[in-house]
Amino acid sequence: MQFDSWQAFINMGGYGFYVWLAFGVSFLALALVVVQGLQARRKLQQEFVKEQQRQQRLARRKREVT
Amino acid sequence: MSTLLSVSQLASQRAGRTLFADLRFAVKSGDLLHIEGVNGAGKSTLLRALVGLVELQEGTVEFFPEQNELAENWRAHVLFMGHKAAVKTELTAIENVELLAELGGVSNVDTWDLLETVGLIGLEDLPAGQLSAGQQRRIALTRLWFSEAPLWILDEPFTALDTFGIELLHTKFAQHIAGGGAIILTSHQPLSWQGAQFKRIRITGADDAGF
Amino acid sequence: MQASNWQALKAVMQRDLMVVMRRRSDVLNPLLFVLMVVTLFPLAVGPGPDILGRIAAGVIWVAALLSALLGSERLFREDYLDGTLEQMTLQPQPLPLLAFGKMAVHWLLSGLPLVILAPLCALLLKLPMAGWWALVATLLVGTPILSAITAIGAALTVSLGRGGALLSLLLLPLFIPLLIFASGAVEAALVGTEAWPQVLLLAGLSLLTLLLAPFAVAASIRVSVN
Amino acid sequence: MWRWLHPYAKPEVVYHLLGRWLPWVTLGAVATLSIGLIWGLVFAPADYQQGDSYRIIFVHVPTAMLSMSLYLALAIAAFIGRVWQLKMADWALAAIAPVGMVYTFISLFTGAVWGKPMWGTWWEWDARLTSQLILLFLYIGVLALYHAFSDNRTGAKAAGILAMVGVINIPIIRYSVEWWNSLHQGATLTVFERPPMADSMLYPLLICLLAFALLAAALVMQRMRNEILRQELRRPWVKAQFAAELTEANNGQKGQA
Repeated sequence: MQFDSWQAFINMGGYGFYVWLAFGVSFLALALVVVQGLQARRKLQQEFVKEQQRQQRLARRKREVT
Repeated sequence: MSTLLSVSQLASQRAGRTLFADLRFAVKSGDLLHIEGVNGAGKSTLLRALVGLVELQEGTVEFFPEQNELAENWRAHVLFMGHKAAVKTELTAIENVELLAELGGVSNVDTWDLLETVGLIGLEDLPAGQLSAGQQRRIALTRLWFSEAPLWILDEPFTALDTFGIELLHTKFAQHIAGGGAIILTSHQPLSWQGAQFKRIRITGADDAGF
Repeated sequence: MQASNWQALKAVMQRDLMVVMRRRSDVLNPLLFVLMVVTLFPLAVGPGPDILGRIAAGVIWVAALLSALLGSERLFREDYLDGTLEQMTLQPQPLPLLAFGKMAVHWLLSGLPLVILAPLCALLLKLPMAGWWALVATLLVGTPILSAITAIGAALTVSLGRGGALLSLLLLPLFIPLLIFASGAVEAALVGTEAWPQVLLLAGLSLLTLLLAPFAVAASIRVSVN
Repeated sequence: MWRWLHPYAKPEVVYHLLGRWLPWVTLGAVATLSIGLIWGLVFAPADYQQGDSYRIIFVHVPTAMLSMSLYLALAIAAFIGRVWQLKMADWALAAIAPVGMVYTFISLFTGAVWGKPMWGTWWEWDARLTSQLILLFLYIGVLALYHAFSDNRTGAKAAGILAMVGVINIPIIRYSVEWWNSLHQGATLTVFERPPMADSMLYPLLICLLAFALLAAALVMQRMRNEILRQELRRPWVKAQFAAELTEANNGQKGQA
């Protein structure tokens, strides 16, 4: 254990701002990638639902015509 | 009678929609194949897929399956004309025809004579950009007169042509077919064709994706 | 009956030359652009010969890159729109060869005039005499790379309606080695050391690019006409 | 080889295979990342020259190394897609590129933040930083080109060609930038050229490298699954998949209510 206290750990020997800025932005960026990936999947699912509804409309129309 | 083109199990999709599936046909010399279908049915896609401009999802296209020496270099023996005329608007009709002939590997073409045949007399040395769409199309169509390719694949060849032009093309088609060639074409106009080997394929563009 | 490779190459080049000769502004505008940029710099940083002479080679090269971008969109655009490009892919001759023909014409009408214009630019920017030959030599061996890489980018984006900004994004990173070696060579000549190594290096890169680029352009054209 | 590869060239099979592996790879990434970072941040000794600021390397070095490897992977995928007409390889391109771009960005950002206390400037035209910046532009170009086409398939092919052109250029760019840097001799940067690292710092660094590699794999796998669904959206198996997921979700909601 290199640090005596929680304060010392945050302070990082005076370089706290730089170290935590670097780590913070890095993991924020990684989190954004993960979230974006999950969102993309949800969007695909919605697209599927929309397509399904479109097909149902088409089928109904066909039934009405015939 | 030799087979010029044999197609099996052709399938294509655009934007996830099935345009055609399990399409199979053969074109023999003397055939005129008319591909029919409503707008967006995939007629152009089919023609472009035949010559490899559109990637095939499934199936095989074989040119000249019985003549190896032609099959190896089929691009030299198939003439494709799409929607776009491939005419340079900056160049004159004469220059366009000369360059087309040179690219087609035909020397000794009487370009003036040819332009007269397609009805562009008096317009030979005007930049093609100053001509009408139909006239530009006629410049492109001169390829049919000097090309020696046995198989023609024509996408909407009658577009923008007047009745005289359509008549002219009909005559040319008849000549080509009588000479043992074959034609595949798309057209919205009903073709009045008396030839024995007139075939039709109808693409429905059915959305049978299974929903 | 089929045109020989040579015949087809000649026809493709002839067509492009004839078309451009009817639209001279396409050749002149990029050159005028270079001249304008070169004129702007002394006005921006001051006319002192020490500053100008130091940045002259860099300014001329950056102007050359930007002018290449300026005209790049039009390299295949007309051919794509009027169907010439798809006919080109259907020629029985190898497509890389025909693509090379188009690149060669592009260089003749954009690269070569730049080489000829360079001494005038050098004069305006007060480039010391020692750097002149190096500038011209780097332009001579470097502009073919410019044409080749531009052709790749243009072929990739030709089917997109407006590819201009995207094209710059694709091309500029690839231009960096060219910029570095070319301005480095001129700088070496200015400080009196040997500039030959960099010029030879550029010539090597140029050969490599001319060897590989036609295949990349051909592949891109096939993707674009799809 | 074809006979062996064939079943794996089926999107459906790959989708489920990736789905089976993804939790384990993610678990491995999270575990190694926690171990590596806690070791690096808490237990590794401070550097005698740079104090605690050096701890940035536990993110900086792995992402910098992997950003290059990911571009190489991108180009290899593009090459396979081109030569063997394997559409799955084209899709892999779309999965790898965003991850590689973010890694490149992280390595650049952490490098700049590290540079501020060490060199006194956020940005230095150092050879490594410069070529990393160019790599970022290359990534952005590939992604922008991929998304510029309305037809995904065409986009993937165009981006693949660009990726291959880029990978040929990378060594040239690297060499030219290094040469340029030595020519202009800016600040002499010794921060990166360190004496052999003490084991107490090296081990956590290696663990972090492994962790970021696993993380990249997990992210690529997640994106690859999305890409497969996107490209095959109208195939029956995707529909069945989604339909099953939706009914499951509905049942879950009903169960709660």
